Amino acid sequence: MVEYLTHTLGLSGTLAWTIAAVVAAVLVLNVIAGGALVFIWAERKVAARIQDRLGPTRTGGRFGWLQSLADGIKLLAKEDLMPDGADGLLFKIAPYVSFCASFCAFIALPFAFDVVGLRLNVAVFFVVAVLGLEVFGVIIAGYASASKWSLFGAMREAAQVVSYEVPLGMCVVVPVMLAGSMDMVTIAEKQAGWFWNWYLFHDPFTFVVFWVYVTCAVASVNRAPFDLAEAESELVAGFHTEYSGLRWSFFFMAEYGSMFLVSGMAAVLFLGGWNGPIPIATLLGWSEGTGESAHYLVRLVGLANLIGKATLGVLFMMWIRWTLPRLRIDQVMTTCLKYCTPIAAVMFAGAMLWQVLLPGGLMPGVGRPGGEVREGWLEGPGGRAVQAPAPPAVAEIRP
Amino acid sequence: MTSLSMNPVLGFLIDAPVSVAHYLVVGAILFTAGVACMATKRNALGVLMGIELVLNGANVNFVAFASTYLAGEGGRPLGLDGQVFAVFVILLAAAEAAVALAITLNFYNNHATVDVDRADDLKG
Amino acid sequence: MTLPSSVVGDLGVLGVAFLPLAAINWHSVMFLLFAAVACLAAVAVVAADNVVRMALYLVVSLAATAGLFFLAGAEFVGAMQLMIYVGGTLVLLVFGVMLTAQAPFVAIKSEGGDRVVAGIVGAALLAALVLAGLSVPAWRQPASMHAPPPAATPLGMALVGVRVDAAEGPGVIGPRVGYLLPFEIVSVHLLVVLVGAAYLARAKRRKVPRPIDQVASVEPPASVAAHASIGRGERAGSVLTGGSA
Amino acid sequence: MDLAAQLPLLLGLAWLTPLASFVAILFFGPRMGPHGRNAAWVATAAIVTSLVLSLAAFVVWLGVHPVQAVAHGEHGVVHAAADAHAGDGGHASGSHDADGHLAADHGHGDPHQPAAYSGNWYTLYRGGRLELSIGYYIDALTVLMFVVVTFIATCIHVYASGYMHDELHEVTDHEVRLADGHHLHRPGRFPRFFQALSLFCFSMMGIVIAGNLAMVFIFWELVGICSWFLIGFYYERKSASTAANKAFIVNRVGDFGMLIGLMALWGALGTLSFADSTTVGPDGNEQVRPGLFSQFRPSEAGHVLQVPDGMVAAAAAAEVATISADHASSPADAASQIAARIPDWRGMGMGRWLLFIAGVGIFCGCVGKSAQFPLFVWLPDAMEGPTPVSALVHSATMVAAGVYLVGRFYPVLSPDVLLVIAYVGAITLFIAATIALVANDIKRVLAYSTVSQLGYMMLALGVGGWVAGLFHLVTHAFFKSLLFLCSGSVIHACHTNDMRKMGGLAKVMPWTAFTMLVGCLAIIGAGVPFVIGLSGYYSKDSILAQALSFANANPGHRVLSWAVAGGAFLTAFYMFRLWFMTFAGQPRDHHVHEHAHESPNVMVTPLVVLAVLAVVAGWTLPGGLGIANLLEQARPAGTAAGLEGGFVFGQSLLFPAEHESHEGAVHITATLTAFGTAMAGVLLAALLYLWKLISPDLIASIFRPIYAFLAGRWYFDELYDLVFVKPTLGVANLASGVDRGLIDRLIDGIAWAARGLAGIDAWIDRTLVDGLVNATANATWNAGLKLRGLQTGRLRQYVMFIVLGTVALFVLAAAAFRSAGTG
Repeated sequence: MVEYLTHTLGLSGTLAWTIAAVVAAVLVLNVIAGGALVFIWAERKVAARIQDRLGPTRTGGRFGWLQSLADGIKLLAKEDLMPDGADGLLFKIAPYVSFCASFCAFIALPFAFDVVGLRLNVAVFFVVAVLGLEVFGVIIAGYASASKWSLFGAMREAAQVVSYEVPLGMCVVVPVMLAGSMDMVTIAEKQAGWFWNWYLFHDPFTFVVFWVYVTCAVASVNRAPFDLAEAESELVAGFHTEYSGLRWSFFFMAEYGSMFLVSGMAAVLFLGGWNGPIPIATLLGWSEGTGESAHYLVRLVGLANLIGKATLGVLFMMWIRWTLPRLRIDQVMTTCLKYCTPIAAVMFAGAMLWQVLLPGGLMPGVGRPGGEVREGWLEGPGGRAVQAPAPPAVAEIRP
Repeated sequence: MTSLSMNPVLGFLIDAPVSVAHYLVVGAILFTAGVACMATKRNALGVLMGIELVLNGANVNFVAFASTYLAGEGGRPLGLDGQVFAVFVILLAAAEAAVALAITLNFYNNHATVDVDRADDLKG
Repeated sequence: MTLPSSVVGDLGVLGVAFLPLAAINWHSVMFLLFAAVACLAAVAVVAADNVVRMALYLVVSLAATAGLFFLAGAEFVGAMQLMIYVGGTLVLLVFGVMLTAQAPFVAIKSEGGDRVVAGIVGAALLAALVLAGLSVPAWRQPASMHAPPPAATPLGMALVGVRVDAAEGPGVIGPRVGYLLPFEIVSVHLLVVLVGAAYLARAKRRKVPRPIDQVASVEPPASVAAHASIGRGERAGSVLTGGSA
Repeated sequence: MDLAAQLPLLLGLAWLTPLASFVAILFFGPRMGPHGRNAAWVATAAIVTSLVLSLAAFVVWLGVHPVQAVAHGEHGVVHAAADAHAGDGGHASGSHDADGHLAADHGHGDPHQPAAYSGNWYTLYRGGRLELSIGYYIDALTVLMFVVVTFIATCIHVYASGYMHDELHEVTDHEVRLADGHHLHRPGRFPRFFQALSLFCFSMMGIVIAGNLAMVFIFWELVGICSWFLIGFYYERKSASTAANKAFIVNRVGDFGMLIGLMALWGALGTLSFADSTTVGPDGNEQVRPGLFSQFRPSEAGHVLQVPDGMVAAAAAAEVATISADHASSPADAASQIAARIPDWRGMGMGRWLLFIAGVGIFCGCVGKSAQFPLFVWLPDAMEGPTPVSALVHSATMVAAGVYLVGRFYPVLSPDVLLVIAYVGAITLFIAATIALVANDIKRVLAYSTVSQLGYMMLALGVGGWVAGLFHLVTHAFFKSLLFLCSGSVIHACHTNDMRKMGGLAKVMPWTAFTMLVGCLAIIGAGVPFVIGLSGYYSKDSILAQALSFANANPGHRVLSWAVAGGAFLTAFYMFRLWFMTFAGQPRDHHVHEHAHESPNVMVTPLVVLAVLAVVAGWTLPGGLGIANLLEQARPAGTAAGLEGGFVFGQSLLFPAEHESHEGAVHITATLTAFGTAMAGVLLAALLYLWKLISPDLIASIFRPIYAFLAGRWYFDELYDLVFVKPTLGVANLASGVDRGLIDRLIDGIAWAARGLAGIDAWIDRTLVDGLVNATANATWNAGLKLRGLQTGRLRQYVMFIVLGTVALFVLAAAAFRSAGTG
């Protein structure tokens, strides 16, 4: 992007850097903030459809397009309340902690081949780690609210998230192992071509692992049926009982941001990333050297692909939320420790065996472009590991 | 352009590449803060946090020594060894935290307090 | 190179106004930022009396340290720090805070004398450490800015006993063997810790009532329902399953 | 079916049956009926079983190896034929030397090879050259001895089940007076007697069937311990226990010599097995390990006795060591070199002494066991045991063992050893006979008679009469057991052993008197010259003939033939003195006479049976079936042609072939001499004791010193007492005195000094050491009390201490570096 700005548009280097950074930041912020608005509306409509009703219809036209915006304005206007016994600093800082965690995780999520905030070679690890920080905001909020409902909700959240990080990590490791890299860009590149190259269809084990991942992801972002932290039937509203106004909305933005993030991760790890089910660009003969417009077209198509897949994932979560009843806390723990963890472990071992016995998958080479690319190192001529050549140039938004 | 270059200290800080020593100073501060935490907090959890800080300070040093990026011309970084050390320290810190928490909980169960000054049953 | 004044103004928020942007070493700036956050948060941990705030400051400090690790090229260690230290360790800490968070114990004031003594001794220690750190000329050399090689895969291979970063790094010293054995030892250690911690922390069946129970029986049970008192006398199980049952 | 292959099985079973009886009685004896009455049946059934099995083996043997009449002068032919036959029958055992008859073609030496079966049942130990095994060596002699032993043992068992009935209830032993003046009362030991008897039979058969000298030695010692049990059966009597100990100890003296012989053989030859044995070597091929017989008389050399290679090599140890050292690199070369030199060394006479020592050593054992001079003193004392035991010991088992072993070991004995044996036999024969002349105890007369007869046998073997000696062993077994059982019957009737209180018993005990007369006639060798005679007639004649033949060949040793002739005279005299004093004339002691009665049938029946055998045992049936011919089958290889030489004494000896004594002048002279001397002896006895023409007392008073000397049994016991016992006791007393007076005092003094030192040490310990320790402890305690103040239990304080220490270390290290840098 920087090269494009400097060379094509003739901007100076510093300006190009700055513009690139701003573009990236705005992109991410918009995905979260704007996405949250869209998703909240979508959720209302989805819920309504599932419950056989109409949902919002008045604000902004027939479909109630602007309902979320109106809600946002309402929240902005609301009085910002803080309970008397609350710990002021923590109470105020908690929503930002949550939101920051969610936001930070987007740094490493690639939207297309070179549309990525920061191409980290441990991107998967980074995303999972940062996503785990989100719970901190929830706990602080629960503690600082000086409300026992909040505290209960926070404790549940803590227990649940810490527990579900284990099977989630195991599920995430499977594509990492198949790709031989924790770089999400590499992982997505490996799944280029037809949709049967997606890791979802790599082997039966990965197919099962995908669904375990979905379960754990839903749990780790506190969506129903795992939303014990805010179980309104028992805990009023859980950890955000005492919040109102904009602070409350930050929690919601964080939640929707996390939903999108885990869906995007599912897309990258299992569903081919920005590679569509059909390799249109390849079929059309477009490749890196075809021309700049084609190049950007390919990027745009990839971007649309990924966002579409992530959106589908979010919609899937909504579908689940309005379909399944909430679990009890012991059922949540049982699901994690007695089902998800062992299944993930066995599937991990199975995928490993499959990779060893059938390295090329069931249909080796069919519709798979290029050779194997491994991050970091390659087998040298002497059978010795050597440093791989530098990865292809990416838009460097390094601060 | 009364630039910062007029200010030697700030100018150095912003212009010049950092060195291993920078990290060492940060590590020293973290270490000292951890020690002070251990020395002043009466809450057992505070002591535990002090320990975490101390370990973290050590880790900063490990990573700094390991870094090929930070090593000056002709420097001899530890490379992977330093990073592996840091990883092990983190892992063992997690283990230590688990045990320490268990001990604290036990202490709390038996004494209904987490004040380490009251954990003096073995005093002479 | 001249910059549009608007751009310079945009960057004024960083407090580095009037600096030619090209001359700015962004790496140094980020380092200063993270280092300052880490150190200030660490000092805040010492200064704070409230356990939960201490925990928050600690998280901030550790997260900033993770940032330092990223800057030093140790991405894997940084991610590890975030995941285990900040995530795991501190969640455990918060557990402890919650379980022991009876009002009298949330904030145990440190004694002033202790603080003074600790300050003096800490200053001496800090001086010694800083002097030691600065006393080696090689450590004061500015960074060579060699792009750090990706560390995750070599690190993973090293942990299973294969060193793929063999001898060719410039001036890289150290043994050229992997860490399979330490890795296994640490794994077993973690398992042992898991079992031991579970044993230590498990609720014991005792005939003699615990002091906490005696305390609880002395105080009116209604305090549990008191809105402002935080989780007093509640045990983990009841917190998790919800007190409204 | 190969009947001969069944021989080891038959004889093995016969051998083991008494062992089973022994074990059964040992564990269940007291529970066998009231007072263990049925133990007699168990033991008797066992020995009868053995007898039946032995007879079966005998029949099998006769079937496989028919006894052929031996015409004088045709030995070689007959033996060759028998040998071929033996080869047919012997191959089953795998150990028979099939090349034996081929050796006849070499022309020199005796081609005869006895039919024998040998093998190992069980190997106890095998390591290197050493091998200890339970094996068997079965030839005609073995089979014959089995029949004799089991037959006589059966008779004695039957007899003893009547004789020992006293033991079925509480026994009052009148010969034992307790301190309170009463006689000893003890429970009966009926089962115990039969238990020992069974073990005795088992042991004796073990000697007979043994396939190697080690096994012989084992059972040799078992026989010894059995004799100890049985002679000391009335162990409460001091005389009985002393006699048992005496028998055992005197036997040990002989056994010591035997051990030396065994060591010499084993050390030099590495085997104790009689016959060759075949083993499967490590390479899978069969290896023939030459036994003693084929080492001493190799078939390649025509079974001529020679010093075996092992002994030559052992005697030439110095040369062997030199050769081995010269060829240290290749042991095979050294071995071949040594083998090449052995004939030279043998020619130089090396190893002859070893051969002599081995032979004499083995014979020493026989001297002890068979009561030869100078170790015969135990046998008369062994009369302390119950009479059936005496019968068994004196006839078929213990004393026979020595003679049997000399016979079995015969091929190994060199001419020098044979000469020693002959002279020992002659001396024994003469001394025992003279003592028997004046003995008044009926059993002692018989005992000395036994010793004398054993001397006969030894002499016969010593002068080359292998068949003669063993023939006499067999016949003697019959008539001596008969005589003992008869004497037992008399004692049973009279309750006394003293012949001077008897007389005229023929009227009250006719069966006993008659059978005993048969026995006496048999022992003196009565018969119609050249026509027929009792068993002793044949055996004794052949001994005398061989002795005469030997004396003719070696005029220097004519005294041996005189000893035989004189012995025959003395034998006839004392035997008929015994018979006349016991059964003839008038009763001397009416109390005894009135009490006397004929023994019960269970005792008389064996007497009759034995009497019949005493008569017929020496006969040779038409067709050649006879003991002498049977024994001829077992004649060791190479001994039929006689022996010539003399390795040690320098004087060359000639042992004429035995068959030469059966013909011509020698035979006639021997027969007439024997008849004459016997008749003279009987006549003299009749003069003195039947017709009383001459008063024995008068003769005794005339030859008072001689009489006293004889009655004092040549004062052998006193001599031994003086030479061995007294000095031993003296040395023991001296040692005891030194022990008590010197060593004990010294030790007491040391102990006293040690106590004193210990007292001082205790004071030092309590005052100084303990004081020091306590002071240390107190100091530690006080220091601890002082230091406990530091242990505040405040964690934070500890942290401060640690930090302070760290800073101090930093400062110190900095200072050290600084000074190092500047200095």
